[in-house]
Amino acid sequence: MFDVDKLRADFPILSREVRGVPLVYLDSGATSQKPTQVLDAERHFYETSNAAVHRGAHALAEEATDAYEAARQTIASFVGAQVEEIVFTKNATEGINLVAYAFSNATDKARQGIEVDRRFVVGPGDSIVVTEMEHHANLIPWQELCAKTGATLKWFGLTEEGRLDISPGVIDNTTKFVSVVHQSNLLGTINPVKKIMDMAHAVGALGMVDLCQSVPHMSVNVNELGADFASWSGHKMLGPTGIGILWGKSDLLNAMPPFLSGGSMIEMVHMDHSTYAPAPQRFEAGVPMAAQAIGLARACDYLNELGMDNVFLHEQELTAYALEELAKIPGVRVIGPTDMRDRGSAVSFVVEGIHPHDVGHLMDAKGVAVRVGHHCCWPTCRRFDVPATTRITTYIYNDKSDIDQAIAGIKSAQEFFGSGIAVSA
Amino acid sequence: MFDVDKLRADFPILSREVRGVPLVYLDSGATSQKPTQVLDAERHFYETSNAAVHRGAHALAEEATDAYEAARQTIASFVGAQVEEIVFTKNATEGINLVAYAFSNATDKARQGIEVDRRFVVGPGDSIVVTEMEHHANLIPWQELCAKTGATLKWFGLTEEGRLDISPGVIDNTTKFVSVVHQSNLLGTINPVKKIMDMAHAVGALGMVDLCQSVPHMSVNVNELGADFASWSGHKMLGPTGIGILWGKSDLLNAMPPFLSGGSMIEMVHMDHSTYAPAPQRFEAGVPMAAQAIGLARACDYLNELGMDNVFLHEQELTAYALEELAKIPGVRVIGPTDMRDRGSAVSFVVEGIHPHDVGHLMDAKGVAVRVGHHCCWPTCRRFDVPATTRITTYIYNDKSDIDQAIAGIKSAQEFFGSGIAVSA
Amino acid sequence: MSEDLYQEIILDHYKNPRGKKVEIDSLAQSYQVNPTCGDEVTVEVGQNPDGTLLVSYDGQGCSISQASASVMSELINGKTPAEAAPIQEAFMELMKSKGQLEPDEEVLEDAIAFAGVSKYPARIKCALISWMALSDAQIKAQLTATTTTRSG
Amino acid sequence: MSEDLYQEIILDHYKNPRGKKVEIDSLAQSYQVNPTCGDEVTVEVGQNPDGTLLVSYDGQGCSISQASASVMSELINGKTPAEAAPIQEAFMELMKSKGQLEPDEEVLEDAIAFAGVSKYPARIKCALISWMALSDAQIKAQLTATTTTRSG
Ligand SMILES: Cc1ncc(COP(=O)(O)O)c(C=O)c1O
Ligand SMILES: Cc1ncc(COP(=O)(O)O)c(C=O)c1O
Repeated sequence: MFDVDKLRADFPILSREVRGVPLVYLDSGATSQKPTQVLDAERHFYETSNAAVHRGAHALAEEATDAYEAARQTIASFVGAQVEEIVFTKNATEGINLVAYAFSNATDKARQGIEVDRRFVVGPGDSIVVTEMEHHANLIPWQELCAKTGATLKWFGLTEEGRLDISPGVIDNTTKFVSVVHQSNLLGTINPVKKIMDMAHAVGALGMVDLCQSVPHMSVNVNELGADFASWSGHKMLGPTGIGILWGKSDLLNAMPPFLSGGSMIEMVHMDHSTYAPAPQRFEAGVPMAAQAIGLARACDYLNELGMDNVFLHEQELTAYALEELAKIPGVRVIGPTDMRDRGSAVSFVVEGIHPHDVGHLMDAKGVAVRVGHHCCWPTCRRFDVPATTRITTYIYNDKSDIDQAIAGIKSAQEFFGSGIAVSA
Repeated sequence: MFDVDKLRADFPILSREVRGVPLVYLDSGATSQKPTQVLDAERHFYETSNAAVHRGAHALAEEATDAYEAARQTIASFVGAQVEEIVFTKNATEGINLVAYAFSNATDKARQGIEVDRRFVVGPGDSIVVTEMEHHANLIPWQELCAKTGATLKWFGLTEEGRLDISPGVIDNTTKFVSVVHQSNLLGTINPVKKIMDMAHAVGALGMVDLCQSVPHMSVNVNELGADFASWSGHKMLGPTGIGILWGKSDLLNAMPPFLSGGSMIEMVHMDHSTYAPAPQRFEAGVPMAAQAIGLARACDYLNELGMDNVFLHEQELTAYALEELAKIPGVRVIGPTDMRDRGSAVSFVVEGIHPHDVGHLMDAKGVAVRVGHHCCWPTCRRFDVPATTRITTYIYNDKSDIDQAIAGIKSAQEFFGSGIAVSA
Repeated sequence: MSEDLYQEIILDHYKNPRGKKVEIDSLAQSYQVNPTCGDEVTVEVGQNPDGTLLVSYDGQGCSISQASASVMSELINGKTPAEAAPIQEAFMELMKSKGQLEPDEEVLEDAIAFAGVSKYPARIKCALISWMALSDAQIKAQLTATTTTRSG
Repeated sequence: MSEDLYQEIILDHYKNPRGKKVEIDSLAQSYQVNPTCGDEVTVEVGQNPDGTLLVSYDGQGCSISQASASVMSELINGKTPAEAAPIQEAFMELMKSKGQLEPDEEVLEDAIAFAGVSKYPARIKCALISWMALSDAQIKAQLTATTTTRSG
């Protein structure tokens, strides 16, 4: 196991104060903090090798291109992928949209008589399948695809416990694509994605997994997901903002029409037509986020040094502890699984009689940073009939004392709203 | 005027060596170097206020959101825009694609009977107009739009001198959109964009200007362009990689369907339908590149301290000098205007009997970093019947001695290839 | 702890909301939602025979949004559009003040309790949501101060 | 200056290209382009009655790409596919070596001059483009070593 106290020194922000008290950061599910090593790697690139990647032949341009492609290799290895399967995006949201647009673009082109891979053509009578626990990023792009093509959106519902209700009949012969979150950012549930991807493939559909909340927190090998595509963000795994990854099987990536078009994704350009480079270049139009790719690769190295299995164990321990402590507080209801089976470190809850926003505010007043709201899973909140939740999410730099602070914060909120009016002064 | 020697201290990379000789960086048209102030601003954000922007209510999230929105304000002011007209993208390429996709998405939705703004609906019989000097980023998205909708792409050709040939009849009643580069990154030509945008508006079309090579190098007020949209990148104006700007008139941005969809761009989300936030949020799905926005705002401050008029004058001087010196070398042909009228600092040339790639390589061997190739303007190269060019581009940290080095590099290439075989050993 | 945010007045309005779900003869209504947290409010406006405003609201959300709606209904109910306008403006001003403004109790009455909210950017929307719904409903019902002036 | 890149052999082939635009009875051709710089090359392959390869090329580009095509045509012309294969492989190897490999002159002859190119990532494509076109044309014409082996 790793030494939390020691590694906290790599995160200067964790020793600051907020609202006059020491910060307790329990919002890594929204975005993680960044270790000095990652910031140094980005800066080192800017100060020594910065140049436009894939756009020049001079010494700096060569160094920059090498550094960028080496980062791609590091990130590929981190998830067991081939280097040419890794497309850099600005965030997970772009990665998911990129795949959704492959469908609408192929459909548009087919309508104009342009030859496209039929697996990406959808229309009335076809369906796309998601779940009721998707982040908006893995829901709205598919709603939009359906609105544009006349396809139908279907979804797996949820059990009371916060697990997927994998009823037969949702995936059927009309299904062209299935996209499912690996670990829910609201419920913490870890889904049996392999099983669902196999169901998709059984009816000839393609499938995608949203890895935003899994890759940062556990060892993930993309080849074991049974999926065709996957997407996640760098900023939730110690990396910089502004970088994400789309993983896709090479034959599929190369069968897709381009998404963003422009420089660096071309083969030949004439005024009236162009041809495109193979993937991943095909999907990386424009000068890329080179420094961020390099920062993210350094984040992968940092996590590898800790060991992803250790990261997972560490968080499992914290989560079990948090669930235990929450269970002791009367009036607290956890939204999502309350046992540790197939569950990650996102713990959402509501407190009877106090709005989640107020709970979060009073925790914040004690320095405890948690997220409040629908967590970009509005339909999931509706499913559990809550307007919002308060959410604790942990990472490598958290320990039990952070959970204790959170628990104390919740109790103080209960006291405050319970006793009510006496507090102001 | 500013002191080049002094400000070079802000750019540590400029004092490094490449290939065993001091670096002379003349490739800022591809990407600029970054001053310490910009790198510090990014790092300061990460080390003190990093949190997911627009996604939380705790103290850090508030600070991060404030910093991000303050950056938007700084950047808006830099080009005379309203803050709600500024959309953050990952680069200029994304900004142009965003507008192109407004057309294809609106067209798709209209076909499905969804109400959309008719100005964004295109099809057979409609035309989109660009020019023969566009960067691929402002050409291929429009080719793709035409391929998907059946609209026709038209373009203004170029004069021998490298100016736009604004013939009547290119923009006509079929025109729905006109997109033109402000300053060519290959030729250096500064185009009369106001005149062209007025022509577009006269036939009821909307118009866009690619500001990639103008905003970094001269004072630009978006209201004086006569355009509806504009796009540019941060990395060419001292900012970080991974950030760009789309400027658009608010009423148009709000009339456009979303592009990337997901978190933070929504108003209400149900499983089967969603509604969208107003611009700019509508176009900023996912956790944004906050640190990069803050870095770019600091770059604007840096440029403001120098004064954009001074930046322009400085580069005009360097460009005039470079053109003069190039004219003295027999066998050198400048591609683009050879006088200083309406011309910026990109200077492309070919050397008789030596391939541009070899010229660039031999300049690089002397430490002079210039770009070779088609500069993402392949059709422009074809127009001038050159396979590629060698290109000098300058910025605030260059001075005449850098140009002298470039000239010496060209001469050495001529000697090398002229005398030929005696050199190796 | 958070005294600046959770004033006695706010907690009182939160626990004992005034004017919530009152049946009125409404001329227009406005539904508003805070997309970041899911707070929702619907405000209805009508007009008494003497030309003064009738206001009712319904919604769910945090203490700030609920108390603000209650205070809003108490302050605006029975005022003419012309009397309401400066109160509405003053409240908007206060919310934009980042804690820098000393609120005018003459004008804002109980609403001065929200001065502290303006220091918390993420909570300002909570306090404003019902007031924004009110303005929107007034516009739809043509019961704004300017409309009155024009037609009067 | 750049001695490692611009070897005497390279400049000689650049100035006096061998086998360029030779008329041959071609079985297949391949057009390749380097999208970053616009270098283009077309390679045609045919077969002599004795089964050896006939190679011709045309194209435009920098000294490295042109010299490499010339060296390639000189090396491969008149070799059987089986004889050509190890040369082609050795050249690919050399180009991937980042300057770390001592090329085998027995196998590569004039092509050893390109050893230095492998130190310049942006120029490797220039040296490889004609060789890639050759392989592609051979596959199209079914004149690769394995094909020969299989059918023979
Ligand atoms: C004129 C012009 N337009 C568009 C672009 C594309 O910018 P980016 O690659 O940063 O998206 C560039 C630079 O690459 C450019 O010079
Ligand atoms: C499960 C899940 N999917 C998708 C996303 C979207 O990621 P991003 O906003 O970085 O694009 C997030 C986080 O915001 C997430 O937690």
